[in-house]
Amino acid sequence: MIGGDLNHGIYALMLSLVAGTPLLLASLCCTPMRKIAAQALPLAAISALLASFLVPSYVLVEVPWFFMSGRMGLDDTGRIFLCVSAFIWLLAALSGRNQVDNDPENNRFNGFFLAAMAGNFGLILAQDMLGYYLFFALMSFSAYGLVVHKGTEEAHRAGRSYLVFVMIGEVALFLALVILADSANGLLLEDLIGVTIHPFVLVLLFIGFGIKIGALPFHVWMPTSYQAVPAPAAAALAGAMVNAGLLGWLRFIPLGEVVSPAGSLLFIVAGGLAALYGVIIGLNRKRAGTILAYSSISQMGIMTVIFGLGLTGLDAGDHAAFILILYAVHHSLAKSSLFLGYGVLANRKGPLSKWHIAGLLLPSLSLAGMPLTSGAVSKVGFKELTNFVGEPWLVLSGFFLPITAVGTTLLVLHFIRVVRHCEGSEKTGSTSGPGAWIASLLAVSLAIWLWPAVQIHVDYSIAAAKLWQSLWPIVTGGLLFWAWRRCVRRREIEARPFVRDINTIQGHCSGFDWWKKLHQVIGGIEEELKEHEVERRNNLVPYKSFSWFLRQEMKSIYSFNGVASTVKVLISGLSGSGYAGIDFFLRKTEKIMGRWTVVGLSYVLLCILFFFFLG
Amino acid sequence: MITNTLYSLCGLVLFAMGLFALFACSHLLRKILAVNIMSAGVFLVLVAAAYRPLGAGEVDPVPHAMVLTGIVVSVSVTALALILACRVQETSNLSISRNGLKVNDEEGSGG
Amino acid sequence: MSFDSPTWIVCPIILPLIAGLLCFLFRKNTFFIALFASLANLLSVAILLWQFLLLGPMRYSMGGWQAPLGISLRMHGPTILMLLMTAVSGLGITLYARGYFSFRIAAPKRVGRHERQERFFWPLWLLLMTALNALFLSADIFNLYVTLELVTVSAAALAALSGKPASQIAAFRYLLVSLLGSLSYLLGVVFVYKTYGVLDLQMLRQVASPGPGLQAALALMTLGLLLKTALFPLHFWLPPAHANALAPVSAILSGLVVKGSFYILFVLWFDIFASSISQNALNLMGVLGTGAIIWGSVQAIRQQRLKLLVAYSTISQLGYLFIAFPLALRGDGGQGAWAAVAFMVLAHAFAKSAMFMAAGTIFLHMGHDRIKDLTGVRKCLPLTSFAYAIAGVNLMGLPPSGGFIAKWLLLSSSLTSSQWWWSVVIMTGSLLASIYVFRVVSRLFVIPAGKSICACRPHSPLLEWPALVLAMIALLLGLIAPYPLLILETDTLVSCLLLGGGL
Amino acid sequence: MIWQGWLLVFILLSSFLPGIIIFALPEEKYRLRTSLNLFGAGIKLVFILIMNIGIYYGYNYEIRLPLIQGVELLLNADPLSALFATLSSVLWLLTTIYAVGYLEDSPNRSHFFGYFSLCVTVTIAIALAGNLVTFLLFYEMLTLATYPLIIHRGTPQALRAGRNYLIYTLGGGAVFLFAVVWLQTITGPAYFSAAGFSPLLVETHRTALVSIFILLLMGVGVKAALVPLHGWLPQAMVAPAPVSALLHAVAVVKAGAFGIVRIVLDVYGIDNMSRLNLFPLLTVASSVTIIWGSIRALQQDNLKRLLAFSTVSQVSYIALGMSLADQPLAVIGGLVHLVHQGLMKITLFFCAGNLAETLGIHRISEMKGVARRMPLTMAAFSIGALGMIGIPPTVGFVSKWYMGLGALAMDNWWVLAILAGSSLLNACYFLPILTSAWFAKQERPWPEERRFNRFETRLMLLVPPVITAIIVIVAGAVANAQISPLAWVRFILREYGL
Repeated sequence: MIGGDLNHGIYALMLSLVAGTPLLLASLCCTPMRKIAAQALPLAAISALLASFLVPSYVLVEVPWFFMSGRMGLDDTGRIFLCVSAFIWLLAALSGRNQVDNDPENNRFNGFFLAAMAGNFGLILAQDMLGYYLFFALMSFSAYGLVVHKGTEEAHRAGRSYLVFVMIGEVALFLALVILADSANGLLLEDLIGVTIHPFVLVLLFIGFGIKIGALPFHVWMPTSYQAVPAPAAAALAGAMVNAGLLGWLRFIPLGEVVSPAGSLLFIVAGGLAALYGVIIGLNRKRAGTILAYSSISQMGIMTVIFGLGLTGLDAGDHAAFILILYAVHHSLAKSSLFLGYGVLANRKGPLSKWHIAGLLLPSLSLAGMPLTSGAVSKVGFKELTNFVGEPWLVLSGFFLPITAVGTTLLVLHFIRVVRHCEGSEKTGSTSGPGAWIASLLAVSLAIWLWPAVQIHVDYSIAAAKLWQSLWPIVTGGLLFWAWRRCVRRREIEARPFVRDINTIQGHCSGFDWWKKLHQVIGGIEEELKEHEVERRNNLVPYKSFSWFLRQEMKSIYSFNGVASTVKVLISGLSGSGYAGIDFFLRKTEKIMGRWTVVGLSYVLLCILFFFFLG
Repeated sequence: MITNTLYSLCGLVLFAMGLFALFACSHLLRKILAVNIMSAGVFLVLVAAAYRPLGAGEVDPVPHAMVLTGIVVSVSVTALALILACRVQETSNLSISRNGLKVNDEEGSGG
Repeated sequence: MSFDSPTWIVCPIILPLIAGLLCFLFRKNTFFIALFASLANLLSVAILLWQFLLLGPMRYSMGGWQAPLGISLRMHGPTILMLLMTAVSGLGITLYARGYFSFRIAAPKRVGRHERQERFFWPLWLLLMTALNALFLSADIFNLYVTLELVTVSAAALAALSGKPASQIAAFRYLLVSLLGSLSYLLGVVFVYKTYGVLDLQMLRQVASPGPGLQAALALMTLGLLLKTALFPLHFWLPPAHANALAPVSAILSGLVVKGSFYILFVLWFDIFASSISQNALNLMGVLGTGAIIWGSVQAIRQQRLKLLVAYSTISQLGYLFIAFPLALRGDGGQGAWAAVAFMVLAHAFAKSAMFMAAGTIFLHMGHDRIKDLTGVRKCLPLTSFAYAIAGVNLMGLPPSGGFIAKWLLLSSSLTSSQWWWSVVIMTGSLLASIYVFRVVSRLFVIPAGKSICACRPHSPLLEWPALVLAMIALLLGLIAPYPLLILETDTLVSCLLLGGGL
Repeated sequence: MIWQGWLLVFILLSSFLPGIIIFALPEEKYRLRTSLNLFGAGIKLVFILIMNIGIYYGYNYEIRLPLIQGVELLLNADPLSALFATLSSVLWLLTTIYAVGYLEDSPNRSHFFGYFSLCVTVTIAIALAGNLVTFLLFYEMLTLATYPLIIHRGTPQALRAGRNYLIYTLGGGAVFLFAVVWLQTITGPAYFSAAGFSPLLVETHRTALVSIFILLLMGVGVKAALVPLHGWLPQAMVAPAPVSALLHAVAVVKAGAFGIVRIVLDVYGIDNMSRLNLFPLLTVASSVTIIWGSIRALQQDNLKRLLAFSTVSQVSYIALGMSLADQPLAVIGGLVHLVHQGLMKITLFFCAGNLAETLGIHRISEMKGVARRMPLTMAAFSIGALGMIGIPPTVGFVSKWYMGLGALAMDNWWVLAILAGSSLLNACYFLPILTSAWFAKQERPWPEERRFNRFETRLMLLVPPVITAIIVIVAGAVANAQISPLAWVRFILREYGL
């Protein structure tokens, strides 16, 4: 027994250390011992990685006193997410330690980096709603520090739009949580099982977590932020933190427990649109971070679709949950690898070598669904899911998936081309060592082979027919890309900071006239949003015209102030210029009342009055 | 009985006249006199009140005592009023007989 | 003379009278005579209070002569309260006057004049005290007339004491108005005597019955007393008289003298002729009171001189006393109004005396009383400023002052008797009061950066402490509210259960 | 027992007597004054802790002084009083430390600290008031005690602010008095221990009781800064920072909110409130205030003014919680916000004072990059601001959470919308400050910089906000523990049988 207790204690300690280590290190950043924290940056993620392998599922840490009672534990879903996240954070930390070493602000960077890490780990472990919310908030707000880290005008703008959306997400989540807690009669995640979820809550959750994963109307922050953050942080942002949104959906809308046709429609439509939209806009962007962000939007769109499919039925839900996790792992590894690679290559001197190109191509094609990569496995899983769900969503596997695959291929090729051209243009400090990148490449290529649970899908995906199914969109995409590049006049891609894409679009996209109009419309909306942001920033007092309007309103509404000012005049002894008339009247009346004749009259009058009144 | 009522009425008329003079005249001395006439009127009414119908016993002594007291009070008050009037005339630059009393509230200073 | 001998009742009259006469005789040490008299007065009132609580109301015929020819004194609850008020305020005023005159005499200019003023002040003040005490103790309406005249004479002389033209004119006017009032009252007395043939208050209460004679008598007496109480619109004489007098005199006039005539009025309306008063007349009183509250406050607000402001505030505060009229004699609200009047009178007496004392001290130090130049007085006169502010709290009727209790009772009776409009008047009055109080207080308490605005001349503590103590008494009157009520209640007249229990 | 009642008197005297002595102290007795102040604050805290323990174990503290029929001074400590009293005394201790540092070389300190002590005495007395009359008494005295503090600087703006303060509060006080008397004529003396008046009266005096409630609400609403009676509050921010802190977090505004709590829970009682259908009225009033205050705060560039409008908005959460009092959860939210808002707002004002005192910063536009110069101050400020927005694990979230649950339980969906909107608006005006302070680059030199040796500012200015900021986080993080504001509020609700 004692041994058992001891073991349990150790596991509990390990569990606590998962989020605790980064938090402790983050607080060290505020003390003179900040150098230690900077050195120990990777250590923070290692404890999480260890825990994800060692701590068994039954270990639960209950802290009833903490923040309306908290519970931490590591279930199967959490374990996968924790493992992947910890790995990505580890790589990001390793590359980040080198990259921001000579940055004067590196201490601040480390602090926010660690806090975001703690948030990310904590939310994976959280087994109660508020714990999830707490760590989610910690992660989201800390990531702001990463977004604005570079301190450029552009970074601040990105940070601002990031913050706006984070706030909207927080509020939506808050509302959703309140309603869920009310209907579930408990705060633990397991209380949610069997609870009917109001469609309104679904919408709120869609907004709250959708913002994190860049679901369609709420993706605006993503491209700017991905472009603005330093590459290591971007890897963490795109690889680990986006998953918090997916995990949130999985936690709060437990697939396999909930069926919601309306919800599935919402998720599938929004996801499908995002998948296409991300590709279309991404092709028109000229900076690597932005392009990757749109790729993320697109990929996350696909995952949203998977989630939506999971909402169509109970069995489908179970199925979809697994596919979703698989897809998420695949995307995280690939995307973080791309960012890490971009971080290595952005500041290189000289042209790219073959190896570099190959290193970029591996995760890129994996994203596109190249056979024998995790991408292919995931896409096959997606197809199985649509087959399982059946009509009306069967159409997705027939048209939607190949189209997105083609699009993704185009997009990643576009990305590689951009990276080739942006020699030494990004000022991200010194170039980081390639070690982390290489590790991530290994993970991309090996992960699915080492993951026992997905072997069925893997086997399935390497059947010959499937291989071709996965391959043709990539070939098509490659051919299209080649054709596009031939059509477009060769020109140096401008890579100066903050290019207003819409202004240069005509020169670049002459080959694709048919979507120029569409793009202009969409780009116009985005510009609009940006303009709005700029305006908001220029006036530190926000919404100036609105404020003017309010002030006018105040003047008319505030009749109480009118009373107050009258009293003020009274207080100043009525001597103000505008009230001389009243003052004069009062003085005169008082004088007249003092005349003997008037006194006599009032005396007699009152005498008579009293005489009669007394009767 | 009639005489008694006559006295009383007479006293009231005196009182009313004094009242009118007090309010209408601005001269200080006149005002003092008006007050005196008023008190005389009151005393007259009071004396009339002492009247007892024939055969109802002696005259009521209480009003007389009151009148005597009243006269004493009246005399002393008149003396004070006169002194004050003189003082007012001495110290103020106002021409009492013409303009009457003028107290300027706004400029009046305390101390 | 044992402690429960009825003879003690003459002490509040005799002692100040003798002291006053002695003050005429001796030129030196008059202050100590006055102080002694004030203390002895307080002591004898205390003994009377003790007797009263032990034995209840009493009557005393002077020299054994019975009414109607003799002079009889009576003592009941309201009397005791008024005597206490006079004695306590009187002691404070005596002490303050000492500080005031010695400060003035210490000034290099016009020493002789100031000395002369002091010499006349003491006997007149003691005579006034005598007259007031006698007034409160009188048991028949003619004696009330005599004491009223005594009050008038001494008060008018006091008002003229400052010697300035303005004050003499004001005093003369005051005297004339008072005479008119007294004569009017006397005529009413005559009517009463003609109608009923009695003068004694107790007997009158028994025989009084409604009729034209009583109507005329009461109308005349009321008008006379209203003139002396300076109820709007007959208040014209009060502000100049009170504002132009010397500070201790202002305190006496505003704090005590107006209460004398009001006391008579109140006794007549609610004790003697209560059964023959119609609601219309009471409402008329209320209307006049409303006028006084509003008009007095507005005039106070527009004054530029401190003492005039305080004087006008007296007019406004006196209005509250008349608001109580329509509320009394109506359902169970009546007793509340009774007590309200008692608290109002007491609190106003203390607070207003304190306020005039404070104003006088400020005038002495600043050399003027222009309100707009009073900024920062707290710096050199902290106690005085506090006294003024605390007295102001009373006038505003903020808790726990006596004014608050009075206003509470008035509000409560107006709401229980469904006459809510009076409560609107009361609230308006308090708000206006807060305006004129804070007009001054906010200046007194702001200490501007830079140089001090008034040179702090050394002065005796007597100049500051009496005002503060009186203001504190007014403030804490609310906390000792059960005791005045106990005194009122012991009387047969107010037999209601005003006490909240516990005592 | 009688000595238990005297404990309440001692609690009041522990700040009253030092206050009176301080008035008499000459200006230069710095040490004596400071130690008197701190001594008083410490003693008071000890007394209140003793009282809290006693209350927890069911002792009854009560002392009464009957004045006239129906008017009785009654001090009575129930758990609700203890909540407010503890908050006030803890924050008073911190504010005193802060004020000593803040006013180190300014004139008229005796004056200031004297009123400061009186103000706290009166606030605690409001907390301990056992009936409506006693509440009214101290409520009015609070006006008088705070007025000199507001005009302390003596500048024309301060005078104007003081004047407006008086106009509003005395007007409100008059209305309140009127309402109290009226209520008393109908229901008899209103004690805070009884759960409202007899339901029979609801039938007979419906209109009168509704009118009285509106009048009472107007009376306390002035101090609680309910729109449209809030006009004085933003102007009153011209007072020195410790005063603003006290005004916003402990004394005046809180007294008004506390009054609303008392009226709803004790004077009327929840049942009568719903019988009279008064809750919607309160809900609307507080919701309008929450949104309006936030919108006005958006427009401000002056930091303290912004904070003042934020107070307008935040204090109405308490009223909002009360307006949903059919649901215990919402009451928890409202009551706990009484404490939480105080903690957060006092932190913010301390920090604003630090900025003004150290760097001369009064405007938000001057705050760019200030966190580099004053990291601790801005860290505390950030915690306070995040708390206001309602980010977990700060205390602000706890209140909002319970309020939201309560609103839901009453099916008041639109209240949820108000909560969400207010959070967003709070974020709109607080987050730009935080980002510009932490991440923007300093553009101009600070308006009036003063250097201090070791720390970013005076130590006595630095410690209080840091402590309160830590409490803001810790009290939120351990909300569910045995000893926390939330736990005490649950205890209060048990006492009310909810």
